[in-house]
Amino acid sequence: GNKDEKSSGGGGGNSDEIKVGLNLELSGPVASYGSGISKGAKLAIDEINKAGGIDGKKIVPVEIDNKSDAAEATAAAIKLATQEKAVAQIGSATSGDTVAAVQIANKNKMPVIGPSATSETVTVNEKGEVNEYAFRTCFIDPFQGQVAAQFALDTLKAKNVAIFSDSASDYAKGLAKAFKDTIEKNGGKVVAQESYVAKDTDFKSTLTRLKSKKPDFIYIPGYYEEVGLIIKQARAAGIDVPLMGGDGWDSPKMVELAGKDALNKTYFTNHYSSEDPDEKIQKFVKAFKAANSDQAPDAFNALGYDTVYWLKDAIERAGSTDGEKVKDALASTKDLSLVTGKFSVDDKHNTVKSATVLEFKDGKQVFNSKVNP
Amino acid sequence: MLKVNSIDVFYGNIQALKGVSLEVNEGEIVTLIGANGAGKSTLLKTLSGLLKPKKGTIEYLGQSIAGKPAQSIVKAGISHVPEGRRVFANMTVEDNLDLGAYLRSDRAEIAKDKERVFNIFPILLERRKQLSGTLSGGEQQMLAMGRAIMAKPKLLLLDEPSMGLAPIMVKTIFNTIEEIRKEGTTILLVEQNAHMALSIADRAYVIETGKVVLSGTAKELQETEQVKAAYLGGL
Amino acid sequence: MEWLQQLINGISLGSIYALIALGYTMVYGIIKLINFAHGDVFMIGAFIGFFAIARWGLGFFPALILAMVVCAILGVLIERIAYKRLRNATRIAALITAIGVSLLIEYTTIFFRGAQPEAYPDVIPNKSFHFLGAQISMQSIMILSVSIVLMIILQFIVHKTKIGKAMRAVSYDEEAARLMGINVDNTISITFAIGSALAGAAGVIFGIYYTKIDPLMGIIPGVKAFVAAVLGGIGIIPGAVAGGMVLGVVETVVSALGFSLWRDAAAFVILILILIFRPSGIFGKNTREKV
Amino acid sequence: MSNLLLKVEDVGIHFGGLKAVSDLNMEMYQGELIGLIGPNGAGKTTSFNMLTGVYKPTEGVITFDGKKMNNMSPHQVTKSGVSRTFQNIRLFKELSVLDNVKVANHSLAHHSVFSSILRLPSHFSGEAKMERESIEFLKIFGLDKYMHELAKNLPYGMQRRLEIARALAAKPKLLLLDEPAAGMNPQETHDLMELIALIREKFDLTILLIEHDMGLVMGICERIYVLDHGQLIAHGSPEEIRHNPKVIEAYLGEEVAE
Amino acid sequence: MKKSKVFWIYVAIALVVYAVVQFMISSGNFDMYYSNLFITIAINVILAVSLHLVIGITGQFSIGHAGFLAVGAYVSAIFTTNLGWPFPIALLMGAIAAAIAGLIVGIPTLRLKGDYLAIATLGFAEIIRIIFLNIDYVGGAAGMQVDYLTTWTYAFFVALITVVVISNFTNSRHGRACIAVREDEVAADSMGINTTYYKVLAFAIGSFFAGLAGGLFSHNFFIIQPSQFGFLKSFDILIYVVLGGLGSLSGSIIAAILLTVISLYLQDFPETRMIIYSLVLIIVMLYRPAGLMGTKEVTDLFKFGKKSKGGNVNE
Ligand SMILES: Nc1ncnc2c1ncn2[C@@H]1O[C@H](COP(=O)(O)OP(=O)(O)OP(=O)(O)O)[C@@H](O)[C@H]1O
Ligand SMILES: Nc1ncnc2c1ncn2[C@@H]1O[C@H](COP(=O)(O)OP(=O)(O)OP(=O)(O)O)[C@@H](O)[C@H]1O
Ligand SMILES: [Mg+2]
Ligand SMILES: [Mg+2]
Repeated sequence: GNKDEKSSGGGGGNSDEIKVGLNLELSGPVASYGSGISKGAKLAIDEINKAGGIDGKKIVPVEIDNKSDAAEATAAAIKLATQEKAVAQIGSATSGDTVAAVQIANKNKMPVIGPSATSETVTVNEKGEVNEYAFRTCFIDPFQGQVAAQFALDTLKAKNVAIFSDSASDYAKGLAKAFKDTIEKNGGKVVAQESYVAKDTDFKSTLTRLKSKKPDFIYIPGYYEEVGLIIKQARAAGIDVPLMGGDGWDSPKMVELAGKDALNKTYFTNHYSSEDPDEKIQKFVKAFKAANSDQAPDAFNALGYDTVYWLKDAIERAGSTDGEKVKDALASTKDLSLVTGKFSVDDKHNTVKSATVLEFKDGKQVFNSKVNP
Repeated sequence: MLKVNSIDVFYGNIQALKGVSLEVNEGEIVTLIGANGAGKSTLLKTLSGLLKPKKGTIEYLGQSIAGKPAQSIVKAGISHVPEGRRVFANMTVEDNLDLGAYLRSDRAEIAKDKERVFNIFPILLERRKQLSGTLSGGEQQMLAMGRAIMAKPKLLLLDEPSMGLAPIMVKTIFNTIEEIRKEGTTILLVEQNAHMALSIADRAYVIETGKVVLSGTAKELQETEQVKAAYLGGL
Repeated sequence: MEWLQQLINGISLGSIYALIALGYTMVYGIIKLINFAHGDVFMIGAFIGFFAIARWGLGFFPALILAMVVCAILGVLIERIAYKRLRNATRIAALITAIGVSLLIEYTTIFFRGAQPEAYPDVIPNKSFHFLGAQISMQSIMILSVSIVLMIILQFIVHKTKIGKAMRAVSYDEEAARLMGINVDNTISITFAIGSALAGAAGVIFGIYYTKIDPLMGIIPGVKAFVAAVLGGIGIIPGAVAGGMVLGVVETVVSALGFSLWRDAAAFVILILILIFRPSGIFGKNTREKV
Repeated sequence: MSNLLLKVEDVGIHFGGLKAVSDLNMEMYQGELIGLIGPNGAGKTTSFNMLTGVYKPTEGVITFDGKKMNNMSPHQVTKSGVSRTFQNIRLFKELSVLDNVKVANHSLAHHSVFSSILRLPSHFSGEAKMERESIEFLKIFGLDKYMHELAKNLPYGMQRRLEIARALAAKPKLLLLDEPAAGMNPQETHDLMELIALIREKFDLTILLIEHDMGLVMGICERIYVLDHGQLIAHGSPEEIRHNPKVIEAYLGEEVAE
Repeated sequence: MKKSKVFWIYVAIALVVYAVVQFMISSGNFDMYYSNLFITIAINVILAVSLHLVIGITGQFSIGHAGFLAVGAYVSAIFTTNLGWPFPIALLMGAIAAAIAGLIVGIPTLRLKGDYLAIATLGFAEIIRIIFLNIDYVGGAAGMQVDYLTTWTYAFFVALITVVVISNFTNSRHGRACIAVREDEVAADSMGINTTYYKVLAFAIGSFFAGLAGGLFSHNFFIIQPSQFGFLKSFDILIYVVLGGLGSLSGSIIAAILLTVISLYLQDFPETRMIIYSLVLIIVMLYRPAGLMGTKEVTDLFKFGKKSKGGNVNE
């Protein structure tokens, strides 16, 4: 034990445990994302603790439900920083709820890692300054959009593309924007751009409208909960062009929602593939299934899991649970290889990692190609 | 037929009836008179099962009915025409009458009774498809009584059937009450219009602030000074 | 052609709203309670149907019946435990309790199975055929017919049967109803049973039609169905179907014009406009209070 | 005769298909006490509702004190000097007896929302005046001892009285009473008659009264209008009305008339 | 006269509470966690009291209060964050905007009754939310980052002003007119009260203060998003008012404080917090259907003899 460590901001009262805050959406409209992260993170924490913890100290998760509400997320971050004295906060799932915690993090020197907060505004404020204590595990929105656009133009030879994105999510909006810019820069044409709102279930009218514009490719950034239904309804409405999306598509539920047949000729960019034979990935998939009544992990589970391991890596490299040192370690991460890929952190605290393009074939995710940033 | 033995009835903490006893014999018209808030309606509500007495007994045809639910009391043959008519305004006249016969299943008999009601109140036949809420006050009162007759009661409880009615209607209503009695129904009548009530009743009770203060034949009471002053004055 | 297709889209969306709104309006018509938990009973129905089909291998109809029965029981339990005591309390107290019950059902479900969605298996093959260049799926025809048939049955029950008359009597004057020999508690329970069974059926049909179900799925359709019921004139059975259709078509038209982000706003704008010109909804009788 | 206060010309209203009142013509002069009778559903209360702006007549003209009232809302009518009671008592049940009267006194006070929020002197003087005047009214009706009681807790007869007191607190020129004696026994009815006479003197009122109690109507009204099926079937002094065959047939019945 | 004295005693007690909390904060005894708790309580009290005026006093069943909260939150945030105006003025602008929104919503809808009014107000609140969702200037769905300017002092004094204004309004002829509208609209109209005017006025005042609460809210949480102002937020506010006791000002204050604290405490039980919360709600309503306080005020509890109720004060 490092008894000399006068934890300024971290460490907790008990020196042989490490308190990690989980500020997540466990109830409210995006509860399924928050609970997805929670499951992945807790699996990782269990594994680490079973393997002896970090430098012999056990990780103690302190989980707070922010009800999918930014105000509650702020309050939760305050509680983690001031009452619980957590070493770091994991969460939240959405960029908005993560942003809500960022200023608290800076003030209290408590690193915040948003596992799935893809918006650029999480780590960089309006004035363009880096939020020192803010990080994310996922890659940022523009990257995925670019990859998808290149794939559409080069591999699928698409010319007239359409975009159908989730307007209630800045994640989807970010992807859509990057996609559109890249398409237009490279001579493609966006013939239609439409939006839906998360939690919708009926997309037929907009799909009918999209169909009448005769695109030869449709980009659908969003989360699988809606995208699954969109794909199903699109195919039923007679839209048979290739469809593509981002990591929000990754879930075993996708196949159940959309149906095997509808998914043929659909592609998405992802952090990793759960079908990837890679040993690390398969080990994770197996462990996750064992812990969650045989459910296969989705992207949220994987990101939650990785976030904990990343934090562990940073604490170990920092050799301390001091907030400032952990932050520096996080910021200097280089070529760390985890389930969702190998990544480094750049000077804007963006996580630079490769993206994988996957294709659905008869309900199976099949590796198509890998794109480096 | 009906024997009420010193019942106490409360609304929350407020005691509305204090040891009230009375009797109604088969074939009689018994009237209950008393000022506003004396507890007349409360008594009728207790008899028909809308309220439960805290103390005392109610015996009807030899059986105790105190505290039984309203539907079993209706089934036993007591029908209550509540104060203020309370017809189902958004339903037709005929639906209202059908509801009166809710617990019965003898279709043929029901049809006959409906005929009878239409005989007593021809206006209802004319209006059978009209929503009862659009009837005039007097017509609603007739409907309320008709509805009660449809239950084929042995004992009919009437709560201020003449309230708010035109003089000519009041007459019609009282004539009808006598008619109903002739056809074999016993009647317990609550009235403000003591003059009219006493003129058709056999016996009467005077109730004041929850207690029976006087009783006797209608004739006797009509002669009593106390009644004259308080309930027959004016005219 | 595109517009015909859009109209068909609107009607099939509207039938779903109508289906949920029927149960809403039924309960409201009798006890004047905005039963906010209705959307959650709908959700439970969807899950029962899911488990019946996907886990226990039942067919569509047995699953539907099972969901309806379970929901009917749930509805009666909710009424007996949470609403009965409040029958004579203010309407708003009952509304708050209904909100409480709604939250309780949602989060108890999440507690036991998590918040993640579930995908309905395909039990009814979704063939579709073409009509004047537009595409009509068998499922949407089924939903439309179910809504209309149920509407007719309900209308018949409420207006022509004895129990229906009892329901209306209770709704108008509970005490007078008791004087007719009507068992008020049972009548209200039956109302809840029917309304909740309808919600259960709607849940299963929704699941089959849209595939995805989750513990919070009842919130939005619940509110929309409430809007539909009010649009049509709350408490009026054909009004629920009409309101559902209007809502479905309006939403579809707005999306078809490319304003999908304003879709919900447009639905509420229509609601408010209709209420301003017809303060009791499309079929509601504009009864002025008789003074 | 003194000056014409109320003039009702060819007024009518229908609800959907139902013609509740048609071709109603009435005149009332300052200081009169007039009865309006007729069978149930004849349209008496409906006429009151038109006179007070609760219903808008579908035809005809109502002129009060030289002003046309057809399109006024109830509060405007009240401000121009007509006030009423209701057939089925409509007190503010959860308000105290005193506050019920103060509400009617509302439009006679002038302190603004701002003065009340900021508690300016005008608020205090305004409220004090309202309180004084309201208590005054309660005293006349013998209700001052119930001042702080909730209206719903008053006995029925007192509630009827309070309704009249409340109507008076708006300082009307014309007072409309809808079945004030309903549900009262002869003794109470008698007291009520005296009360009506008293307030009429004291406030220089003109009164229009609906009542089914013929003792009361015949006893105090100077003239009587009779409605049947929405139409005026007779008009005249109590004596004339008592012997009018149409009225006897439609309303009184044989005995009362004899 | 006595009653107004009692009222000022309560104001004095409130000031003492303010001073103590302020001392604890500035001396560092209360960290951010506590100051945030107290600010949140103050905001919720403002919301509860402002809705109390609409529902409890005027009897207008509005379930869209979050819409006005949103207007105040966004407008004030635009003034501070985008235009750089001083916070107090921005707060006022937000409140005025919300009051105007209240007028726009109130004038057409307040002639509706009961449940129809309820759904119309809910609809308007949703429309307001969707408008913000579609305006890119305020960040759309992603939300708008807002400067952290709300302090305990601001929150407390705005809450105090709200309570004083609404209590003064209620205990005057204007408040009485509103209560008369609640009790019987037809009778109130016939007694010379311009019922439309008072309904709209109460609605506008309620919206004004909801707008103030919105300004404090947005500047307390770094970011505002349209999703924070959905109908569930409106229900939260409604619950304060009903749970406290319809028509009871102090009841709505007590309920707002209680539920804020309970809600915060329940954060420690993420899996069961909503279950517990909903059970609390149901049980309180079942056993106290008229709310915790009924129509009584705290001031009534310290009184001897009978006094009038329904928000009435005799100065
Ligand atoms: N629901 C109730 N809650 C509380 N008290 C009540 C209730 N109903 C009646 N009371 C009280 O009980 C007493 C008796 O009332 P009841 O209605 O029986 O009188 P009544 O003789 O029928 O008078 P009326 O001639 O006015 O009809 C009255 O003091 C009344 O105020
Ligand atoms: N708001 C309304 N909607 C429909 N019909 C109405 C309305 N108000 C009154 N009526 C109808 O108008 C007619 C006259 O009713 P009104 O209440 O004026 O009668 P009334 O003469 O006062 O009778 P009563 O002596 O019974 O009080 C009745 O047939 C009544 O049903
Ligand atoms: Mg009575
Ligand atoms: Mg009348």
